Amino acid sequence: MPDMSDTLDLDATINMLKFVSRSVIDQTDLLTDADLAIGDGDHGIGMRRGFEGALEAMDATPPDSIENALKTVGTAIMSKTGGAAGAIFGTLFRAGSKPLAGRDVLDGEGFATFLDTGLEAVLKRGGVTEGQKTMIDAIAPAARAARRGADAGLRQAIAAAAAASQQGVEATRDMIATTGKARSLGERSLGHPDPGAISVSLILKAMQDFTAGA
Amino acid sequence: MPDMSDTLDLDATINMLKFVSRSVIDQTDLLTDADLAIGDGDHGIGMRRGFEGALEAMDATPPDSIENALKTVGTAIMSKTGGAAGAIFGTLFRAGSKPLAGRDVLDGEGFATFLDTGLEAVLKRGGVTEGQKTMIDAIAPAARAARRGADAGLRQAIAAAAAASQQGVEATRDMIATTGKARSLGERSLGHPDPGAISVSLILKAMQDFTAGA
Amino acid sequence: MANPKKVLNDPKQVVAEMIDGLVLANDGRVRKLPNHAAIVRTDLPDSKVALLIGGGSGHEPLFHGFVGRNMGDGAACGQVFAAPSPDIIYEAAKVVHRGKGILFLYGNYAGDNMNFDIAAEMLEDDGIDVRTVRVTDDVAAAPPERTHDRRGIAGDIYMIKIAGGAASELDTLDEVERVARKAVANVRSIGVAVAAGSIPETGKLTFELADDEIEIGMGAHGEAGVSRQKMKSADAIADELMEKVLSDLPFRAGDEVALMINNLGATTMMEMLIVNRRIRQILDSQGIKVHRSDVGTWLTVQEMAGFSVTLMRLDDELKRYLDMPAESLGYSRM
Amino acid sequence: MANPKKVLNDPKQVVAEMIDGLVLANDGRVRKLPNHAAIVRTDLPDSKVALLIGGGSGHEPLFHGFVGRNMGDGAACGQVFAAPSPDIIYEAAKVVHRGKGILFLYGNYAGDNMNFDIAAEMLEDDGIDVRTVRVTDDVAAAPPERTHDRRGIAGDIYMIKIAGGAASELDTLDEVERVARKAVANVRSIGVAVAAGSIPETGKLTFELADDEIEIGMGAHGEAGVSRQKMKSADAIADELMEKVLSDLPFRAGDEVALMINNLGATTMMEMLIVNRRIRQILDSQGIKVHRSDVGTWLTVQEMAGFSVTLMRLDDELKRYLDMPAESLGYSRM
Ligand SMILES: Nc1ncnc2c1ncn2[C@@H]1O[C@H](COP(=O)(O)OP(=O)(O)O)[C@@H](O)[C@H]1O
Ligand SMILES: Nc1ncnc2c1ncn2[C@@H]1O[C@H](COP(=O)(O)OP(=O)(O)O)[C@@H](O)[C@H]1O
Ligand SMILES: [Mg+2]
Ligand SMILES: [Mg+2]
Ligand SMILES: [Mg+2]
Ligand SMILES: [Mg+2]
Repeated sequence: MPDMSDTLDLDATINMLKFVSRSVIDQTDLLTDADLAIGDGDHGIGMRRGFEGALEAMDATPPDSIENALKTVGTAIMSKTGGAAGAIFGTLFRAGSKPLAGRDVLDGEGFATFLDTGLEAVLKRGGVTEGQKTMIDAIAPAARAARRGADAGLRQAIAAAAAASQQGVEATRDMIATTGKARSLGERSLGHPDPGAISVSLILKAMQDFTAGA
Repeated sequence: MPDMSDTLDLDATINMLKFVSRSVIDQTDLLTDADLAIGDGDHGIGMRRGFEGALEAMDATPPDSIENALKTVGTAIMSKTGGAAGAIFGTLFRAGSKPLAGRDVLDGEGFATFLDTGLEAVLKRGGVTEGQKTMIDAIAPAARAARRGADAGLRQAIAAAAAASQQGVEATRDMIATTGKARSLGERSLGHPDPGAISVSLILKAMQDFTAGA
Repeated sequence: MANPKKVLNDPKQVVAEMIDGLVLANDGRVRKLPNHAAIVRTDLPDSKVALLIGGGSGHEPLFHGFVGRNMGDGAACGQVFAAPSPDIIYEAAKVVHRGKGILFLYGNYAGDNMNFDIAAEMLEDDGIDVRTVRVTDDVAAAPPERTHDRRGIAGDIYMIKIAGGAASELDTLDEVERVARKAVANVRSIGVAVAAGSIPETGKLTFELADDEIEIGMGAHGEAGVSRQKMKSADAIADELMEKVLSDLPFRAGDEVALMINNLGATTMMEMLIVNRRIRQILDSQGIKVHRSDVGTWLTVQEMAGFSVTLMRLDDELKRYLDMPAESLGYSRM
Repeated sequence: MANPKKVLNDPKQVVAEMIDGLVLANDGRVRKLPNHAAIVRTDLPDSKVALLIGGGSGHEPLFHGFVGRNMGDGAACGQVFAAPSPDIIYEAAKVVHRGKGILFLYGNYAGDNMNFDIAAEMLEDDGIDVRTVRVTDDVAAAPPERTHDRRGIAGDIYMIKIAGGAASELDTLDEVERVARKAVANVRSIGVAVAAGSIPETGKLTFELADDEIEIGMGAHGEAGVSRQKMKSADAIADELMEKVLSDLPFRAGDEVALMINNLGATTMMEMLIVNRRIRQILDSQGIKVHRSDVGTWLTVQEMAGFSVTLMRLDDELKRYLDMPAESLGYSRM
């Protein structure tokens, strides 16, 4: 039976999402530089636009459910980030929020479900699979790790997902891009991590820091 | 009565003009740099085009008179140099050649007449007077010096003109341009010599070197 | 290194301010949607197949400069080098729709594809018929058997011109789509980069090239090309670009083509005309006839130096739509 | 410093090769004279007042890119930044002459003035009526009481458009000259340089600007402007340029104007549109109405970065000729 102290209620979820937003915004330059290496150099400012929008949206109309909190973030990213990242991260949060409808707390299982569902939608939207050097290579292992750790509670699930996504980022270094702006680099993309994957790991790391401190 | 060894016949005049042409061509960079300082940086290549054209024209159809030799140079400059320098130096040589019609040798008086007549035409064409920081400030003192030295023979007349033009170049350093591309510099044109004036001095210096060695 | 020197106000507001300036420069022929970064014609006929174009900003005059008579009916504008979001595309589509369906025409990039697809799904939910044609003219981006993986570069302009003409004259979305698909199947381009451009908001050059290097096949956001090499003569560059473009379709003796040389930003028209001279020698020698030429600045990558060459093989139908008069800020012809 | 990176063959042949490429890019609408660097229309009507334009090369598409219907009938091309020689001008004039006299229209520079004047004298010897209108729109070049000392910059384009229209419609050289003189009396421009361009043959930048400096009022060959200052915001630059232009004519509330923002080479359209936004705010606040706008690349100074702003005060007659459709490589409008 779940440890109720290891869950987030609506307020805490919102606070976590604000913390995530600020953490990603803080890493704008890191993301931009990663995208300069193998893309067009706008990933950092795109993610900043999205998460600034998310903060504004959550402040303007405080979400009334966990589902809506996640959806608000997704909608902001979808409309403010633009580019590949806007569609992908927007879809991740929006699609991932749906199965949480009606839930009052975010627990390990809910978190795993959020990632599973978001991943599925993102795979469909982007038409890529693992191994193509995209954020999928961070989110897919994260979703698997979260599912495995779900029973051990939210903190564990998030920590496992964060660690898996970080490994996923490292793994993208050894992949040759076959989609997105890095595709035409071919072997020259080797050695560089995928910017979108880094964003995934930053998001999950921020969630981990938040829940660890919570 | 004129010292007949101190004159140039047709062949020698042509050789002098070829020597002048090569000398100016050799100084392309110096002229370009002078024009970069206060103009648009094309004076050197313009003079090179003109004098390369003069060499070609004299080779293609060897001039049959001293008048035509000077006119050939003027026509080549007029059509190949372009810009202000093409019109000015073209006019100088073309107009200056006219009074030499029918003469078999170039002597001191003929040289002074060439400069006088050329200067007059150039003043009319360009609508400027001395002191406006143009090639006029080299050609006008040169014409006066040549006239004064005319009776002393061609070598003297040319040497005097060359020295005067060189002083003219130096004098342009202290003038503020009121015409041409340097005009809008105003006081900022101070300190820089006028490129067209430098060209005049190079032409006369080459004539001096040629006749000194002749 | 100092940031590239640009005449800007707030680097975060470049797109918003650019759109204001663009609408004003159109002398009333277009307007901006009140709450979205989208441009639409003010003189739209009551009934026509709609043509919606769009993509990331920073490539001006592409795309938003090509809205006008016989060109795009509207354009969805993203941030610099970032596809527009679905809500912008959706709102613009709603406004330009005139009851006969909408053709989406844009360059083939993951970001554009996903955002336009999301918008298309929203519009289909509303019962509006949407077709999508993605421009895939960049031969440097993928081999011929994977044209669907190719980027859209300056072929966009001929595509907008043809689809714009077709959408003015033809009565059904099916027909307009058919013409656009034929055009995209016949257009091929390749670019060469000589110096990098920068994104205003980051102030960073999007790639680095040594003082004596060029990159053949570089994409419109600085994506890697097919080869980085030492600077060489205009003729040698033209030869290499043409070899790649001609062999791809392939273009053959007897073909009639439209030829575009497009400035990526800071290249002089003098250079492009010198390249044009060589390209025409090559086409002549291969028996390929040039029906029309366009040499100018239409798809830029900020201050990138370099240019691209586009060839489109024409038949009578494509000629008809390509040659229609056109009126827009970025491309206008009698 | 390494030479500026350009896509060229022989730097001494740039003008000859550029002209070849330019003629080909015109799709048969112009030709080059066999032995002279001049471009003339192939579709010249049998009888009309002739308009001959021209000047130094290196400013493409100006001048030789503006030959065509309702634009120049011919253009005499000099070398880079050097006025064409009298023989080029004379031969071009002979070919475009259609029995009704010739208007010479060009920028006011010592070199152009002298070379065109020599050609005019030669033509007058042949009994051909020639009138000369020199464009003197650059307010930075001399104070208002010495407009005859001012340089011609982007005002050239509106002047060619108006004189081209007038020379197509009006029957006498007197009338065409009258319209052109009215236009030149009403046009004012000023430029700002952000980075220098270079002459291909010397490979040298024509001036130097520090990384954080701009020069207000710089001329189209890098001639000194009115003030060198630290880079500032687009709005602040626009404010300063407009202050100088508006106060010069002066333009007043109620005036109707044409507004051109011209790219000197490497500036992005995004920057120019952002500047346009501010300029329109200023014009609005002063009650000056914009009849038409042109934002693009017409008079360049090789790869110089920067732009110029041109305003022309219009009456009904000037509007009529300015708004006529036009067809040329460098400027075309429905
Ligand atoms: N088809 C796709 N599916 C999933 N993720 C993708 C896809 N295409 C790109 N991405 C992700 O998007 C990231 C790039 O985002 P961003 O730079 O913001 O967009 P853009 O490529 O439009 O400039 C890539 O690093 C990659 O992780
Ligand atoms: N009106 C004029 N009268 C006489 N000489 C002139 C006049 N205008 C310019 N010049 C001369 O021409 C020189 C510039 O020549 P050049 O650089 O070849 O032409 P441009 O100014 O057309 O680039 C100046 O240095 C000056 O000596
Ligand atoms: Mg990117
Ligand atoms: Mg000069
Ligand atoms: Mg992008
Ligand atoms: Mg010059």
